[in-house]
Amino acid sequence: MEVTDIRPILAPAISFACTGLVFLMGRSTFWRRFWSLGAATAKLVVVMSMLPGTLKGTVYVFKLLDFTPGIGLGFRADALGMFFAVVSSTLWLITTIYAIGYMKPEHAKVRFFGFFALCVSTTIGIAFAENLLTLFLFYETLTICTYPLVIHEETPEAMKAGRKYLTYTLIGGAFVLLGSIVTYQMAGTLTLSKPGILSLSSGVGPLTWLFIALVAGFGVKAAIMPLHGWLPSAMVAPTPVSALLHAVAVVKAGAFGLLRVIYNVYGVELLKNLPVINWLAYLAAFTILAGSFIAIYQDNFKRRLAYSTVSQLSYIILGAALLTPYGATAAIAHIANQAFAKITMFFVAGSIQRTTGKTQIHELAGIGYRMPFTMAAYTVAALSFIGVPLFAGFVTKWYLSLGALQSGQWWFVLVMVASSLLNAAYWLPIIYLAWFKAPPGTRLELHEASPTLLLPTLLCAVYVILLGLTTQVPGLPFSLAQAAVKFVFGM
Amino acid sequence: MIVHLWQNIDYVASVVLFCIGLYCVITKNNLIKKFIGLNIMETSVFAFIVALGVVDGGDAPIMGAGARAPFTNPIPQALILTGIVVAVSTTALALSLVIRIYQHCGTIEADELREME
Amino acid sequence: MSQAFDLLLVGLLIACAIAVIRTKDLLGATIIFSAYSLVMCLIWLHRGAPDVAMTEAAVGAGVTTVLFLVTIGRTVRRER
Amino acid sequence: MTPSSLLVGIIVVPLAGAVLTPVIGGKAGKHAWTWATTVMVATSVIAAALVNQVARTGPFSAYLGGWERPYGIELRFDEFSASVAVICLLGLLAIVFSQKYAAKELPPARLGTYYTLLLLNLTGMLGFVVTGDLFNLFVFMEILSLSGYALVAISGERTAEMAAFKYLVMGAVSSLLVLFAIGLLYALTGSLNMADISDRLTGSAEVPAMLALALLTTGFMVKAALFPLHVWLPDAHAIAPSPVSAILSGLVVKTGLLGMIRVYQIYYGAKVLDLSSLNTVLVWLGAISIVMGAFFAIFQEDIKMMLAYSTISNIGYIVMGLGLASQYGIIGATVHIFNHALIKATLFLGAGALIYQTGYRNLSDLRGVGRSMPFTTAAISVGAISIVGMPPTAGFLCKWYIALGAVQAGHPVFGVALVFGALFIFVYYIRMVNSFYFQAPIHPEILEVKEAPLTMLAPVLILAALCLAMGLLGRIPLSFIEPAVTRLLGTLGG
Amino acid sequence: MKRALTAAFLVLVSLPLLYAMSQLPQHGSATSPAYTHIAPRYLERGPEEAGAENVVTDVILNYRGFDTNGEVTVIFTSLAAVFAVLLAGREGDERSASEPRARTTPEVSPVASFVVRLLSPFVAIFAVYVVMNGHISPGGGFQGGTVFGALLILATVVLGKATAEKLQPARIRGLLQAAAPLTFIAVGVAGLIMFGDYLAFPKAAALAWVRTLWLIVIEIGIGVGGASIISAIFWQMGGDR
Repeated sequence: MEVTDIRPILAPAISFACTGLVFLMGRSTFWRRFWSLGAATAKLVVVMSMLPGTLKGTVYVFKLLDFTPGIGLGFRADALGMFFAVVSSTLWLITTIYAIGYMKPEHAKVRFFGFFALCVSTTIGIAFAENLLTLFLFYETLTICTYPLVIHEETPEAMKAGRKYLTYTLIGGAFVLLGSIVTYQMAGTLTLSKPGILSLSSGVGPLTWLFIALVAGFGVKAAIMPLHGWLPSAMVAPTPVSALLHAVAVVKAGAFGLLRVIYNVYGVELLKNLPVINWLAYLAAFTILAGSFIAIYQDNFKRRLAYSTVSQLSYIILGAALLTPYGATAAIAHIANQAFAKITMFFVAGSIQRTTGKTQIHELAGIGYRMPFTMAAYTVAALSFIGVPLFAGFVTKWYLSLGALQSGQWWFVLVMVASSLLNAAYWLPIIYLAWFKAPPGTRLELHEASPTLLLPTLLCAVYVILLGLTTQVPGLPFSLAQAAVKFVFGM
Repeated sequence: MIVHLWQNIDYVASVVLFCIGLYCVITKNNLIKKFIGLNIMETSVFAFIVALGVVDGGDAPIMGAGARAPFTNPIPQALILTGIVVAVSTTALALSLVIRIYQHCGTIEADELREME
Repeated sequence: MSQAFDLLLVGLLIACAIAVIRTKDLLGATIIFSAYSLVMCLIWLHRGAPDVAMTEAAVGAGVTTVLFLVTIGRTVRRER
Repeated sequence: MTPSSLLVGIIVVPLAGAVLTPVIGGKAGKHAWTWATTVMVATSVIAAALVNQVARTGPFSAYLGGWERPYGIELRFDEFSASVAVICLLGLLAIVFSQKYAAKELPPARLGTYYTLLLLNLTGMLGFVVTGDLFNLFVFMEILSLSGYALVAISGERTAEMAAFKYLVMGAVSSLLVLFAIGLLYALTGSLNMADISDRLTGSAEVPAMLALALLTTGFMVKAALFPLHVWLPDAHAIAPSPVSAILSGLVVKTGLLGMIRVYQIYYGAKVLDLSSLNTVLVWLGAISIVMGAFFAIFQEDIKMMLAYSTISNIGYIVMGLGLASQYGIIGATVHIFNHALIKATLFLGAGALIYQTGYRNLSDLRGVGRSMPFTTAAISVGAISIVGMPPTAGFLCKWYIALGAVQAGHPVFGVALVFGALFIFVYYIRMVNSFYFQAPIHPEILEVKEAPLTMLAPVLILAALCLAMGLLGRIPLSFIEPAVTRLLGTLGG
Repeated sequence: MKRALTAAFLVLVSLPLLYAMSQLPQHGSATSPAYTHIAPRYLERGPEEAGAENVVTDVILNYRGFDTNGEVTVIFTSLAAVFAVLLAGREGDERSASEPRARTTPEVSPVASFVVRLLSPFVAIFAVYVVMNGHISPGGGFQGGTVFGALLILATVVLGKATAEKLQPARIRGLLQAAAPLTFIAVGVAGLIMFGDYLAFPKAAALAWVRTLWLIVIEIGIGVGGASIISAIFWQMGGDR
């Protein structure tokens, strides 16, 4: 059931307005904080207000204007989009609180908060995009407006990382554009629909090449190997940005784009006949393992997190590439599971850096005694990644394995197991270091991070546990994921 | 074809002059000389267009006592009147530029100017 | 007869053009160019285009030549 | 006012304004700015009325002297002529912008002449796009070219004069090629009216028709600065005063392309030749232009030089779109003619404001200027994003359409070239944005510079806003131009 | 090397040109499209419907008057362009000031001076004749104007700029230089108001004298404008020194 409603556009518009207000009035600390927090809250309220309807199967639609004859700037909040929107608007609020605390000593705060809000605005735009062109529009805008955040430090290293980031993502964007053009030429429309834009098309050759182009385009941001190179170097950005980049906005925009390609551009039925989808699954499996391997050898905390992200994102892609309902459930749910766990990790890394100045892992010995709450949150997130039951990560792995079995490709279960072991191999040493390896001879005083840093961290950790404990509570992302799967598979 | 061209000697002359002019524009180093070449090109095109209006045994298209047909075609002539004025306008501007360039650089040879840049 | 006269004029025209680009002395080249214009003017008169011929005489052979002369006067006389 | 008198007015009003500028402008052009602004406002009103008219009723004509086609000169206003709106808008804004700029950067004695020439240049372009007569087109082309050469040289710098001379020689040769072709077409058809030529060209000798086509194309492509005929452009556009650069880069080079559209109208209608080989050449040259322009732009330090090379790239887009000869391609190319004008004017005027305020024109010298001139640099950034073709700006839709046209024409490889060419362009614009905002200033005093005065800032901001608006409301020009393109290709006969 | 290459290139270019020329309608043919399409009407009806016995004048001032309107604009543009390039530039000032002025006014022989003085009135009358009779004989506004301009140039060279400038009072010089386009605009707008089309002449047979009058008005405008502009360009380019 489709209902015309202003809320799908209101949500990105709120953040957009926030950008303007921050740029205009942001020189005053109060107003900068006021607008950032106010807009984040307002947006969360707007998004959440659509949730009951979405769970019942209502799709909110809003057509803004026609770009070109036939293709418009349209917004459409279906279950899949809502899922992404709920996750990102929740995390925006939390990250904003964290950023206010974290950015206190930094320069150019107006620019930072302005573009920060703009990023979130475009993320919601991606979530609610009604057609591929609107999606592309926000996808590219996201690229542009994260650039000032990546190079925030303005050091040569940051500039280099920014260049690398732009090179990768813009080439990706070009592929998306080409893919959109070919799609439009083949189907005559770009409106994302349930059976898939191309579901009526035939011809394996062009469809395969088109699929490769679109996967390459969205895969850059989703950091599928070998397109992941930008991500670790973008770690020079301030921590809230890394959190936003790696947990919410950028990488998930890529992953979300891939979900859209698989479910709404091609459609499950069409893809089942294309062998190329299997190769995507193999690539994802390879990325899961290779990303973890590399992560083991990283000593910089944030770089380890980055490679972990590379690995984790491919869970989403693998789940989608399985083309089964369980796989899809895992893929969609992992958007939230990975987001909350990874953002917890980044918050921890940031808090440690701000409070103690430490950025390397070997320096973290005994940190658990100095910052017990922070490290407790870390432990929760780490256990989630490893896939211990009762934590969010387990849910993903469980459904992903079910999906693999459902599709008859049981060897992916082995990939899951191997990944869990690898995750354990690089997360547990930190726990060990933090809690059990106090450096001899130094007195460890309790020196916890400031409340604005600690509170969001703990909040996210709580979410991680909550997501692992309950899968059936309406209003939490998991039920929404199931609604999305029902919608996609027509169940 | 040769015979045909022989009969259309005006057209051939235009092409030859056009090429001579273009040769001058391309190869000559002196700015004034370049522009003389351009003027030759211009007149060649004018000659071509005027030749289009010619009629065998045609008279100037001026009516009045004693005039008798056939008359030449007045349209190409009208066009060329405009063309000539355009040509002289371009020449005036070009030569003004040459004067200024000489004042600034003390030379009007293209290669020496290029070295100064 | 008329054909022969035509040929003579056209030949003269081309000869003038070649002479113009071969003359190193800019003043000389300008004068020859002026002669070239006058030949062109004759051809047009012969072709029944007196208006064009008159304009060419006044503008092509007259004004253009004067402008070239002024320029040569203010710059250099010889081409290198 | 009848449509035909409006059509006459769009040429006569600025023409009268131009010839009266030395009289009314007073000594040393004291009132010239006020007068020129007034004239352009009046002209803009006429342009708006004309565009409105063509949108309501379709193409219409004015027969000058009351002589019907083909005996007199016809002014023809079709959808392609709607570029008068852009010409007037840009002309007006450039003139407004000039008030302070020209007073500072030009020799005072030349001030009155400057406005005269600007108005003449605009008159030439307006005439060029509305005339329906081939020879009349040539005459207006000469008006706009002559005034263009002079405007390049007007600053009196040595380099400016040399650039102007280079521009003049190439421009004059190209004009001659066009005139030669007009002669050939006249010999074949006995007519000078474009529609009439198109009718009568059917079935005439192929070789001269082909030669005429080749000459016209070469002539117009020199004016449009398509690679490899672009050599005159970078110097001329970079060294000219900024408002002039905006007009030259935004409008004057486009007249070559609009001329090319007229050529297509003649030849597609006449069906005398198969144009596919010409189109192939144009598409390839367009692709090479995109890459070469972008490549050279990367190595430029001077901000205006960089912008000049980027014009070559963008001309490549347009020529490619025209050469693709598919519905989408031509629509995209035509709309890019308008949009690129807006974008490039934003950039050149913005750059002019920076140069005016800081006195620097190299990117490295301009580091940190984003802090002291936030509005100007923001506008330039919008222009930069737009010219790269990022959504949702004006540049994007054209790129989208031209690439779509490539796929539609069965040459997706050119679509790929185009999309990746745009990335190339991004490389140097990001350099510019970096130096504005993200790099420590070399000259600390640049942080003390004030924002540009209102007469300079307002045009830049208006243009930047239009770059955004044309991206969001791109449907309007696209659907406006569509019937004209359908007609053009309809005459192609499938 | 460059020359040889250029020459070879041009020979190559000229071959297709010549080939195309050979495909054109025969030179001088009375059945070519150029001669059978529009020209016959001009030749047959020109004098009566356009107002001049000289059909070329009919074409340039009436049938295709707008071209000539453009043409006079071109030459006005050229004047403005020459001003733009040559009017005192900032650093150019000292340069031109330091140029030796010694050679500026060469000695003029009394004979030349006398001849010019003697001839001037006749040349002037000839110029006026060319202008005024443009509609019935070869010549017309621009040719006459050029002749007059030549006279001014001659006067400048022999008698000095001051004498020549007397003919163009500084106060109205701007108007004189713009005379040609302004005349066109005036006649054009008058036509627009009275007959509904820009540059329209009265069509009624009884008004033939008005047609001719308007032609002469335009011719005079072009003549005045042409002469002023040509002499102004000459002065500006420094021919007065």
